[in-house]
Amino acid sequence: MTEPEGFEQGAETVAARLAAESLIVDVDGFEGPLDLLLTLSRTQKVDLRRISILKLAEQYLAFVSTARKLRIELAADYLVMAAWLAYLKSRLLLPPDPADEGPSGEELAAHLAFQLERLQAMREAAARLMARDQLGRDFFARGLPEEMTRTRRVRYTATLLDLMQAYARIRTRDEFRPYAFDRDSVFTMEQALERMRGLINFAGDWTDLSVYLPEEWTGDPVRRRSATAATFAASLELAKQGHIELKQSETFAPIAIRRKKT
Amino acid sequence: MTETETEESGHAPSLFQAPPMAEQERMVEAILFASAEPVTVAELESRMPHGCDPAEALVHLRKRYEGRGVRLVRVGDAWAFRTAPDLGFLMQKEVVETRKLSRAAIETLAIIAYHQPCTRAEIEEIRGVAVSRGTIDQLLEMEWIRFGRRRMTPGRPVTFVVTQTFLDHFGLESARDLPGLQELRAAGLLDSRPMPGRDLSAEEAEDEDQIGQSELFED
Amino acid sequence: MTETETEESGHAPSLFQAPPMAEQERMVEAILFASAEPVTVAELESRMPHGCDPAEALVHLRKRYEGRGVRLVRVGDAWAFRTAPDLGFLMQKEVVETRKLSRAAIETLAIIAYHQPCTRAEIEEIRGVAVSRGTIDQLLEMEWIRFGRRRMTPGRPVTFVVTQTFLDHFGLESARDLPGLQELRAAGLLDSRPMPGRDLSAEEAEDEDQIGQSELFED
Repeated sequence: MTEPEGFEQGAETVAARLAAESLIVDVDGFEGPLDLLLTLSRTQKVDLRRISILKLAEQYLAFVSTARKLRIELAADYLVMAAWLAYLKSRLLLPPDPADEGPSGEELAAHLAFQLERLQAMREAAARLMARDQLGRDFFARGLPEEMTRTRRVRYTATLLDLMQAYARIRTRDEFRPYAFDRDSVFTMEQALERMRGLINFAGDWTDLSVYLPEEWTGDPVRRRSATAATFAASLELAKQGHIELKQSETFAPIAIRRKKT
Repeated sequence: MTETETEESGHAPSLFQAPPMAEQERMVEAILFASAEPVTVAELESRMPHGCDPAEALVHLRKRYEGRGVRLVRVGDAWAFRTAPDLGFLMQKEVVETRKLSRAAIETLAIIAYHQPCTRAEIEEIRGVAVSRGTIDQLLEMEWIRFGRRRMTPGRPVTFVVTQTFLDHFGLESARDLPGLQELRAAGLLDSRPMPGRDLSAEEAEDEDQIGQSELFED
Repeated sequence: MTETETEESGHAPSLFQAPPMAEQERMVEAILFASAEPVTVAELESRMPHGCDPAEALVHLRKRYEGRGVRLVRVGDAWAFRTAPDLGFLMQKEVVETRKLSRAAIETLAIIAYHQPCTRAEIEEIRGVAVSRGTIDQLLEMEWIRFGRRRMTPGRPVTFVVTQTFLDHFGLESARDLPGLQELRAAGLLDSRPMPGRDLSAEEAEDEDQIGQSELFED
């Protein structure tokens, strides 16, 4: 960081400008407005406890205005701090208003000084912490730790209920036979749908649904039932998709379909 | 310049005095402690300041650890700290883990309990699948089953019976106290619905021939 | 018989005499040598024979290793052997490359250590800038910080505290031994001092809402 000494408005010497710009360009290096304030405060070269907050506020405001002149975008929190410092500056300069209830300018300034001192203190504490001897760098743990042999003893258990259920399962397993379709006699909706998609183009006028049953499925009643159900379900699906129209004159009457005219 | 170099590489005392032996001992101690593997004397020497004598430091160090909880031991041509052999028991931790018996094991156990004495072939017949050697071994090891008398049939197969340990574990006085199928059903342990008109006792005989869809039931 | 039982359950010496202190010292030495991680007194006790007093053995042991190449150090409520820091130069081979921490992470860590238990809002108040999720995550992942209790203020924000791993890494017996802690406290720099005219606790609640606990606890 170059010394931002003489960094004041109007002081347009080359050195000052360079200093200002280097500070600005480094704005990414600052961890927020408080960090920037802390950096600026160093130019006062006094103990943080005797720092002039008023002067610091002016330095900060000058920094912000220079940044603006250079068309450098500052993050919102830097601008919020600028606004707050401008307010603080006015409170510090104007005689206190006895009617005002809020904290005095001095109180606010004292708090800012405290914040800066605290941040500085934490910085130093962090540095002292990191300067300590560290494990794996300055001192070391046992490099060859001896394996704790964890003798894992597995104890198996079962309850009487487990035992009886197991036995019951074996002796009655046929009753537990999962219900499975006899695939030979099942005509699926997918099959029906596929079949009908090919046929509906020829269904210009009302045609009985039963006509669409595949021939080899019309003999055996079980197979016929399955094929009818699947074909009906498929026709509902096609109607829903807007490909066909369905009609039934009365309950249990034959169902007829035709291609929907487009 | 050339002279100094010759001197340093030779055995003559170097410019830098070697640390006192007590310090060398500390160094060896720290290196051996932190190293992930046993360290040779040559390596100790290369890591310690010039002029050190790790071999001698090792002698002192070894003596220092005599009778302690850890000892300095030689591993091949390298050195390492090791737990004193008499304290090895401290390096063990017994973890008891409770696990549910596998389905195969519990079924096998159930069959033995209900049908004892029972041969392996009989177990397999009832379960409908082969019984692995491991399953039987496990139950034997748990002392829940033991060998019974040999069956007086061709091949004289061994039989299995349940043990007192088994009865104790399940809180039974004898294996005859195990509830029968009817009772299991009455107790709601069987949620199967018997087929209408089918006699439970006749079930067994019928089952096999009639349905014959054994492939559905393989475990 | 009854007498013996009374004795056992009381504080009177048990049937099994605890080993002599020299022997207990050896045991503690062996256990701690064998472990790379600090071992708590409670764990030592659980691994040693009944009636042992590892705390006392540790006192003797620590004295024994004073000035040696390895030292017995306390880490929170646990103990470990660590090489003497002055011999670190010998251990170049063992150096573990740690991930370089960002300035933000180092400061956040220090703030948590010195102010713990410490909320995220407090860290932000001190640094004057938002704490990124990644920073906290990194410290959590390194196991240098962990979640502490929730603060009993509106919004019940979570707090962060440093861990035993942190203490071990920086060779601290406890968080009270942080460098300069007393001075900082005496100077009032560890006080929570709200901005005049502003209520910090209200702000915290607000803040917590904004961040949303979901962000902290997502995983």
